[in-house]
Amino acid sequence: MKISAIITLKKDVLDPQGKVIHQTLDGMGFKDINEVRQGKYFEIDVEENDPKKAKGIVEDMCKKLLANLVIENYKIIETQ
Amino acid sequence: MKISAIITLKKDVLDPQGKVIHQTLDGMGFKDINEVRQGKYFEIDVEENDPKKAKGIVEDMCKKLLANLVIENYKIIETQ
Amino acid sequence: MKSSVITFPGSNCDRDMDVALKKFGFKNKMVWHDDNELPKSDLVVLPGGFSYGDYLRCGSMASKSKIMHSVINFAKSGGLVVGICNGFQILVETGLLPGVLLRNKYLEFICKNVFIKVGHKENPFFKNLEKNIFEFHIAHNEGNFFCTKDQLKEIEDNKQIAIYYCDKEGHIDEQFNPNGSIKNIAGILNKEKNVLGMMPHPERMIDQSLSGEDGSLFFKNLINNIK
Amino acid sequence: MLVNEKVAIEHGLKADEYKKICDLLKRTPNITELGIFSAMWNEHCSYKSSRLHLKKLPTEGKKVIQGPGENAGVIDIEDGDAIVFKIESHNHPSFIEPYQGAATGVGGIMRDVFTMGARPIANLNSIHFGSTQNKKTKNLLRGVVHGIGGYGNCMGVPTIAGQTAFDSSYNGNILVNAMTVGLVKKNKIFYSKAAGLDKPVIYVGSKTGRDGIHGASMASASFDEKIEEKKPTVQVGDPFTEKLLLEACLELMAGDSIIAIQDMGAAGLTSSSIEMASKGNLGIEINLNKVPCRESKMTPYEIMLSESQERMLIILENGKENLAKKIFDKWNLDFSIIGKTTNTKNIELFFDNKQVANIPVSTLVENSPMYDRKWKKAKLPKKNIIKKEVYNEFKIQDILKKILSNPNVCSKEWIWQQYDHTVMGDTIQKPGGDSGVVRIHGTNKAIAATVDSSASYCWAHPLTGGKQVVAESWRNLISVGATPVAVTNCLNFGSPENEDNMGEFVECVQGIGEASKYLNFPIVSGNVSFYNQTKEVGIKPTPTIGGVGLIKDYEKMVSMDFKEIDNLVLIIGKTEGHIDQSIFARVVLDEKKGPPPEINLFNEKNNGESLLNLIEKDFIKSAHDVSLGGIITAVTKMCIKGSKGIKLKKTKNLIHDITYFFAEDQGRYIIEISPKDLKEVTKILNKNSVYHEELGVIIDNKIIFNDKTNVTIDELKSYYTNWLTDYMN
Ligand SMILES: Nc1ncnc2c1ncn2[C@@H]1O[C@H](COP(=O)(O)OP(=O)(O)O)[C@@H](O)[C@H]1O
Ligand SMILES: [Mg+2]
Repeated sequence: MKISAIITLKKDVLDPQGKVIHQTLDGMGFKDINEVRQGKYFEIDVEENDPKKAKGIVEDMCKKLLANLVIENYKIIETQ
Repeated sequence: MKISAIITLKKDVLDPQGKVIHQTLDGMGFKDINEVRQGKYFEIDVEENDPKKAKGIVEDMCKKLLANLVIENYKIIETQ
Repeated sequence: MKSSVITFPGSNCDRDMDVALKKFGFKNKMVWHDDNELPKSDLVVLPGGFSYGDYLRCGSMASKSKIMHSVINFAKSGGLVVGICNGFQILVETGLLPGVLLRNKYLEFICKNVFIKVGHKENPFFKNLEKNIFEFHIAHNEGNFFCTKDQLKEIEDNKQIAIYYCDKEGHIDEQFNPNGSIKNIAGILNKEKNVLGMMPHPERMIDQSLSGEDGSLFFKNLINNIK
Repeated sequence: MLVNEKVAIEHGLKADEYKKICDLLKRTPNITELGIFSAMWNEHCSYKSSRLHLKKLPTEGKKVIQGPGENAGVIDIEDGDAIVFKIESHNHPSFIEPYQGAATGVGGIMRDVFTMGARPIANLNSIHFGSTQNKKTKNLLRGVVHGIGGYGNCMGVPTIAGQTAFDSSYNGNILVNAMTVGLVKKNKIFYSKAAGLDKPVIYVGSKTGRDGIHGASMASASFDEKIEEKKPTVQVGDPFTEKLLLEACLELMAGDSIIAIQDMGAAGLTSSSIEMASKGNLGIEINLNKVPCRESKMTPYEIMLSESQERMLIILENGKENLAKKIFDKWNLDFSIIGKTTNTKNIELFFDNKQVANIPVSTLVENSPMYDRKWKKAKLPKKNIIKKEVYNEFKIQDILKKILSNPNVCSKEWIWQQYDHTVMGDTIQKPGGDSGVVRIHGTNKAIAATVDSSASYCWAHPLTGGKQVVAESWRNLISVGATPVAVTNCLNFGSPENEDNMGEFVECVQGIGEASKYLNFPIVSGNVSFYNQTKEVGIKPTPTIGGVGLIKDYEKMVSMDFKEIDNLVLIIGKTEGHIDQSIFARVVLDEKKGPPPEINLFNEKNNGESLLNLIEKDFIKSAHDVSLGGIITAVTKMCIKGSKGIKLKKTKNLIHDITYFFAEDQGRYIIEISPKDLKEVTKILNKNSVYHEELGVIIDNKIIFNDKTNVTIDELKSYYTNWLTDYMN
């Protein structure tokens, strides 16, 4: 089944990409933005149909590779 | 309020990053993966508290900047 | 003196590093990322490039390769390790060095000469250098060094900041910071001072025709320090 | 799917072309076969409108090892070394998706070069965008530059030079031309000619996906409102895989397993297999089930027409399969034996145990259409007469500032700083000079390379413009002390079905041919890109010339930065005062009419060779050719680069000072010499009948001509260097 992982930067970590996108959007006329933060998104199709187990596998992947826990948080959801 | 946009590559578009991540995970012992696709994730905090309107604004941003509709799709969700 | 340069899939400064090390007297061996064992070495170098295409996070996938177990053991037992550019990113990803390297502030790849100032000389890489300010070359997309306040205090207290971006006269100021890195940091050391990571490429400044020779000073001094 | 004329037309074929296919096959093609014909017969692959004219180009010379017809041209640079180089367009995809379009353009041209066994040692690019006022320009420029850098930087190949131009004629059709220069040993060059029967045909690299199906036909269509629908044909580049492919191919090439090798570029597996078979006068049989596919249920049609990147086709010696597989496994690349060579002279495709195509190779190649399109000859426009009074409105330094900050003249540092130009440790002249220069690793030799185009001149008079571009390339090489060796060309034009556009093409090609013949500067490779037009409007004719030269001892390389105060500055070549089509006329006077400056090939050759002679004798401290913006612009750039100034002498010509300083007469160079050498230098120039004048003397940080023209270099520099950065931020 397909599981998604969303990886975001921790709150106090600088996000240069988000900042530039914020500025660009502002320049394009989107004036009412407080903040833009960029993260990563993964859709992982695993050979496991038990949602709990599948999520467990993906969580493991996040810890071991997909996220750098020094600066990033992860969230696991079922792919919609 | 905070709205999230998930941007994914269209189905038949090559995802070089996903491919290499898949191989690396495999090498690390995650053997039962069918596919890994990488996307982008944005959390946008807009000055708008009506969820429908806020989503509309972010959708507009996706169309105009965040997504490249030639090769990408987007999905708007409320930030969890 | 024996050195080893690791080639990862996508490394592209490995040959340049080999040329530089040999020019200054090292007996260098190229080591493949999929090997298990490091050859006997006095110095291990992780070269620049785009290991695994810089996909996911720069250096993240290279940090999981087979040879890195040996490199980590080598470093933990006091062996000298240098990571240049992508090599720096790999070292950070393995945890041998603190902090992270984020995208450059303006999201653009930068290739140019910069001035750097040596932060501390009490380490095997910079001790005995006569000059404090060098002209080095940078070429990277993600050299924006970042760490938490606590980490910063720790590395400052521990004299782990190896080099800073500065101007010709050695002024360390935000306007001479090419990529947005915290405190203008261009390179850092581990606590024990035997592992160095830096963004600039000394191997691209090793003869007069290459618009600068300050890289030569770095290598000459390094081999003398090891002897 | 049933094939009929309507389906054929949807594939971009003409009704009579479809009829010809049926006649040649003596039956109706099936859909896969039709797809193959449409790919092979479109303009991009068949050169049907251009072939006739390209034949007239001079392609031979003492140094030429391989002229047009292979993946890239090859020239001899002595000591057993050879240089492989080519330029190619990726215009249409870059307009639709600038990052990926440009990136895959760079990836494609590098594959062309390493297919021949050469390791790429330098990249160049020529990029043209719409007016800087156009809404789209900024994003397109940013995307293209990021794409070129993204791919080239990751490959670890330095981008050493390029050219960037803006003109409203590219508003709807940008140009992205990428060039690669590679180094190979003369006895290790690989070609695409198949040979031998029953030899295994090997597929290596990335998997085949549904990317870019019909990319080649898109490149042969003009844009209209339906452009959105063509979007899915954009391919995504994977420079990481290409880097692995490069290393794997070079590793295999070190041995003797390869009979022929060909990258899968436009029209993918179709054109690569057919070209190899055609060159070897053989047949090829392919089992499509063996082709590594990325997506499930791909049809034979899709597999044959996919333009997935980073793939190669190899014909191996029998028995070398395992050795080859081991190398590609090591580099984690796909490897599959997909077929074999046959004596049928047909291309035969099998899928699920059924034959799905069977076409005589000759019908696809030799029998492909060739057109002698109608074309109109261009008249030489009448000269403008500009009244002296007009000039009195202007101050030289004001014009100079305006020109220095013109998008077409200003510094392109914002661009080339994003390209890794120093990786490989041999770049001895980086972007910003007249040519980029890289050393041949471990030797005293160096290769200089430049790309140039002059669309305004070509538009005003294609024949003269064609000659001019070649001459400019020649001058840019000589200015760094390189002996020009050969060129590659990328011919970007509107629709060949439009008589005016076709005329521009024919006459530009003629001009290019005349100049390269006279200058002994043969054309060894190239590419044609037609249909650069939106609705009825084509771009200005834009032939791009990529020139390569050899420096035998790199210590003798020359750069354009002024070196020393009190040194003398001379100009070589005569200034008659040609203002029409100059940047001064177009930007300051807003005058677009008139002929381009004339090209005198005798003077070009004589002036250039004489300068090389002076360089050889170590007289030249710095040199720069005079191009856009005339003498004073050239001199200013030399001042800025060297952080020096110049005191200009009073001109002894009868023409107005403004004309003198801003005219764009051709065949001129500015040189710096030491005062003690003046006599000797003058003697040599006189002996060779080279016209020259003393322009001035190098001073500290100012340009001084008279009371009214007295300005610091720092001020001029700010106009020159800031414009593009400010514009992009
Ligand atoms: N797209 C580009 N990529 C790399 N270098 C570029 C690019 N555009 C311009 N340059 C560099 O900027 C310099 C100025 O270019 P140009 O104005 O065409 O030179 P010239 O003085 O010969 O007329 C050249 O050295 C060229 O290599
Ligand atoms: Mg020039």
